[in-house]
Amino acid sequence: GYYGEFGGAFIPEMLYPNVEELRQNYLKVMNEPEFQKEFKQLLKDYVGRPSPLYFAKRLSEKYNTKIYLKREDLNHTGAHKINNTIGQILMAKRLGKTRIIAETGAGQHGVATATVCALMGMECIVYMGEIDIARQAPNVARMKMLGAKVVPALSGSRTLKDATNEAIRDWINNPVNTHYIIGSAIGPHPYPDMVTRFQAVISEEIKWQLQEQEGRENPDYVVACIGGGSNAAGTYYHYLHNEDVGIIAVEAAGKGINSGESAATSVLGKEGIIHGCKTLLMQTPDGQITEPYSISAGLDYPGVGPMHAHLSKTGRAEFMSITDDDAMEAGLELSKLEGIIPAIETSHALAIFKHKTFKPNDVIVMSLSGRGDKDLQNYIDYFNI
Amino acid sequence: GYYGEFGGAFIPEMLYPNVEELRQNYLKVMNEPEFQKEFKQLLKDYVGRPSPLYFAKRLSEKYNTKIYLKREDLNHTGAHKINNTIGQILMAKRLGKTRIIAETGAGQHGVATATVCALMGMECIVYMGEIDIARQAPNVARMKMLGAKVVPALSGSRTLKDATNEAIRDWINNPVNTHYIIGSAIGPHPYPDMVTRFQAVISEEIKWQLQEQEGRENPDYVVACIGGGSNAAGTYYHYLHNEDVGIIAVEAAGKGINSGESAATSVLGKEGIIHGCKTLLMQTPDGQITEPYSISAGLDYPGVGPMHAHLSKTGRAEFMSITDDDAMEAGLELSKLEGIIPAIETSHALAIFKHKTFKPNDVIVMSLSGRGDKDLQNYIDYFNI
Amino acid sequence: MNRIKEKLQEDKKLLSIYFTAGYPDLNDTVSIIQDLEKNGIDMIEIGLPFSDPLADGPTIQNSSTAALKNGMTTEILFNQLKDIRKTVNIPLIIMGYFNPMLQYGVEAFCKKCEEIGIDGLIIPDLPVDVYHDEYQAIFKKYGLINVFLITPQTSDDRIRFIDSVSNGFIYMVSSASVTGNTSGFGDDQKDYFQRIHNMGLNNPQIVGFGISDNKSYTEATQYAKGAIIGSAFIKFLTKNGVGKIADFVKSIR
Amino acid sequence: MNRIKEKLQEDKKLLSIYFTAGYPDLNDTVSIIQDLEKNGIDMIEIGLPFSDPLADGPTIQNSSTAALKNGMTTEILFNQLKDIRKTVNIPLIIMGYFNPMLQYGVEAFCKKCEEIGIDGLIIPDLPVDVYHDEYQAIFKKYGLINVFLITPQTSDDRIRFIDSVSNGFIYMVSSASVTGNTSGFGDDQKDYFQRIHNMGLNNPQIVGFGISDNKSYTEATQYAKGAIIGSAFIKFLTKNGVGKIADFVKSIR
Repeated sequence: GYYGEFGGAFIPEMLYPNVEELRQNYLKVMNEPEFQKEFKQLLKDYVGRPSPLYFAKRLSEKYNTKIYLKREDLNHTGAHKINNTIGQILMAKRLGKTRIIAETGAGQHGVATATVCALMGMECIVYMGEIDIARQAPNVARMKMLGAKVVPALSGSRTLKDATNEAIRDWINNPVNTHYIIGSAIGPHPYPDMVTRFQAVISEEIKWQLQEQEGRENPDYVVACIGGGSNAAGTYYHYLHNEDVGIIAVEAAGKGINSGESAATSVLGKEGIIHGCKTLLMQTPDGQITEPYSISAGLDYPGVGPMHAHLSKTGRAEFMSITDDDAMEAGLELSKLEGIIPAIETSHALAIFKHKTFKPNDVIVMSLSGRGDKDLQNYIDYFNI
Repeated sequence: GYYGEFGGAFIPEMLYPNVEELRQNYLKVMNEPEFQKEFKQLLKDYVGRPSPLYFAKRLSEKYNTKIYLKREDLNHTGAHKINNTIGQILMAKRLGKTRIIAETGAGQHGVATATVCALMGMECIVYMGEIDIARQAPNVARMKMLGAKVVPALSGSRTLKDATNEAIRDWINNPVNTHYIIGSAIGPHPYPDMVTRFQAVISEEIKWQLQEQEGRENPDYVVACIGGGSNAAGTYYHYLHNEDVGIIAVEAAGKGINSGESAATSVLGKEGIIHGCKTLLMQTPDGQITEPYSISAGLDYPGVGPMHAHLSKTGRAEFMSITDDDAMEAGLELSKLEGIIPAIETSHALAIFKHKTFKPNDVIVMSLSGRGDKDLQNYIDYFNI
Repeated sequence: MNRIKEKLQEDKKLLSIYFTAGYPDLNDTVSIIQDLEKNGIDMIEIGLPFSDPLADGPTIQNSSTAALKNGMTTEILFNQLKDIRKTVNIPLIIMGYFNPMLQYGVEAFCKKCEEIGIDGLIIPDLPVDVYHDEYQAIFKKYGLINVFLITPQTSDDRIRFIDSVSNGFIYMVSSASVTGNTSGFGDDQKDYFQRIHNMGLNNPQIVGFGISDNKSYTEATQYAKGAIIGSAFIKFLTKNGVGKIADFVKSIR
Repeated sequence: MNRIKEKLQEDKKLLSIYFTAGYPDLNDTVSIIQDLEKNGIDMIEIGLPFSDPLADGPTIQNSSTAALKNGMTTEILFNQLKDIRKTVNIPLIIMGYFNPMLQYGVEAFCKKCEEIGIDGLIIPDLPVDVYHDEYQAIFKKYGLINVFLITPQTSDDRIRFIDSVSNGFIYMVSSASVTGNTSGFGDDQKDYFQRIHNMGLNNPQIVGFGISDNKSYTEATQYAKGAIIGSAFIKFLTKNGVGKIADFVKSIR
């Protein structure tokens, strides 16, 4: 349950039976051939996997290196999130659960959860900060169309972290029939590991796709943006123990690392406990968790997954932070060069080319974690389109 | 250039060189191995093809038959439109064109065109009715982000048909360097045939995908919604000459066939000429083209492609018309049963199950032509979500 | 002999005017025709308005939209024109898009034209090939001349084909453009006029598109038999109404 | 001997009250403690407020948010309590989440508690296993009792393990719930109380969650050594301020 010193399950006793049930069963269930078959089948026929590995010719020319984009934006519901929710809904079914809860910030994970609940005919309750509900109305409507109940989190800062608290409270109150689908590689063990394994399909595909296109399984770098870090975890997974492959993690610097409005946890965070795991998190000296800031709703989580905390601490991954401004420019650039409007989360990863020079023969695989449709209003407002 | 009595190229002499150049070259170019390779490669790595053929289990259970959904909604930009724009941009490049024009109604074809123009670094001008620009602001922003210039069509009813007129005028004014990417299986020959061939990848995939899943290439029915009819043309293409496969075409009845607000061309239309081809179209007794109505922006075209006019006239296809109300309900139903929010165009096709009973063993393949994100506001308003 | 052919044999440069029937007012048609003849115009194109006139620019399209709004239909136009030959002698051509004619019935349309005394038709979206294969016999039967367009992009071969199918004049579009789009001519156009002139076609050419004043009229008719003014006349009507047509004609020649 | 252990040996049912330090006002801490003792309360849980109290319902969370807004910190709380043992004799427990303790330093935190005269800690998100493996020695060093929770879902095996690690009392959560969520007990709860009672654990049990009045207090203490009231007391303070604590205690027993 630990990545070095990070991870664990710092949960109230009320959650112990739930988490323990999951811990004891998740690997066993995941390894059942029947489970694998159903998971793979849905990823193929429903999600649309394999997601393409697309050689971005014009972007590569511009930065004089070889950039491949792993097109998670083409998944059903428009991001990597669904890899995990498909996996977890199958897990929940096998554990005999009939009720699903989830937290969501920008609404992407909420939509991905509501989607798989509709698919399986399961009751679905999504907790979402009251403020996020107001600013992400389209995703709220999407969830409702999919039959989910969206419950406003009215406590604290009324955003993602509070929605997570509410979801955990719901789980405490409903310990028997309910499975909690956490949306990122965070939470108490076994969540970070389970989510990472469901997302690992990303790097599993990259390996054979890159072999097909470049004649080699290993890129020089894998790059992903990090909020909680599930797309990053999946992108890195099969390369973690291959030191030939550089790992780059891109955090949101917001208005600047030292501006007081940032979400660069690897720089600003300290070891602590959030939502049941020990990891790096942004907090006051007194240990109160602080509200992060990023223009990207998917990156403004005050912590990172424990795996990423470990990658940061050990130096296995290079962490970069990208400001709102650089991210927005990079998003616009990809739109104009490649005809792909990326999620603003992804735009952070794309902005590294402005700050880091790669060799002409370097092969870089970047997770294009989601599409930008959800962020269109942000882009419109920012660029005054 | 004709499908029975329909089709042809009823164009002003000013367009003759353009259309003739295309007519003489399109098949030759399409058959070049180099072209096929590039087309197929982009469909795979950029668009994300093959799009899944998804067995909709819960929907099938509900209607006691076997329904497969061809997931064009998972394509890059969210609909089948891009199959055609990818093909045409490659065609334009090979014909030495440097400037692309297109018309768009709801903006989907405009986005798909702007996308491939960005991909190829080509100048892109999209004509869009002034009224559509106002009501489809997100797609306008999308096009602009992709680097396209969106020009309002100020004439006539200021919607799709006028945008098409404007695009044709632009082409008349720019006969040498410009290619006009028509977005549906309409326009003067060779457009209907060329667009159909680019979209034919849909039924090409259905054949082997159905073989894989059902052990047979041929479904009992192929079903698609029809505005101009490009997704339908592609869905039917490889089954047109196979009488074992029933063809169902679903038009928008709007507020009812006889309400005066409808787009059911096969019922309300008469043979006539629109945008350069002879086909069925909605017109006054005097031959003035009338403005159709549908809740779906993609189905309110006053004509159908000439191939569909022929399929209707000969009885090869069964034409059904679906009202706004039935379509909206069917869209909501798919969302709740399968976790897929369809484009309202597609919802029309989905609504046939309410009106037509299939046998339990019938295999029905339906084109899920696009995703519903673009229509979310419509769904919200309609269902008061 | 057809009035168009007669007119073309006169030893002078011709000035032809296009206007949209039913514009500015539904019943202006006859008086505009009479005024134009009175002021020395050689030939008139009567525009049958269409909802989707894709070869026309905004000026003519707007006049068409207004005419349709005024209630103009094929039937009404024919009614307005039924006695036109009692007062007007110059050649009259109906210019319109193909769909309204198709709905009226091509033969019925042609027959009606003959009865009224219409001399020819210009149908921008009826290609010469389709005309040649399907409709030529009908036009001949009713003594109607069909007029085809050529543009700077039309190949010599095709021009010769069009010339062979034509039996009146060829409508020489001055530039790659919709109507009303350009004004005056550059070297390109002059080279093009010269080139066509040098081809020695059987049918004389009349230049259209881009003629709006004395200067452009003079340039256009340097190599051609005449010129057609459309958008500029519609603009004049919009601004000045139907009462001052004499002023417009005087400004041209 | 630790005050908690002494208190548990008294032959009576215990009433313990939880309140959030720094609420309603930053400096209410000491006077609330003194008042509670004066009114016969047996034991007090002093809540160290946390930004993300995920085992708590809205009442306690809101009081925590307010306390933090009032400026409450670990340091300030320790300062407020530094002379508490000059006036207060009943057992005092600090109840808080693990992260603030971790940031203060677990050993430093425990040491400070000992200096002040705190008798125990309740840390809902520090699982018994982690405590047992990593922190038990430190707690023992500073004479602190750590209190663990059990719930109706806790297995017998795990209860026995918790009993073995505990050295004061066991916090018996009345139902699967966050704080403040239910009121009164049904048959399920009574069966559960009975079941635990019958296990004959080494440590006495004190019931928490769902106790808000005399009736639920009486029911809870039928099988257990005592009961803890939290949310109901916070609600009382919110409504009546700090001046009427006597009324609240009277309403319970």
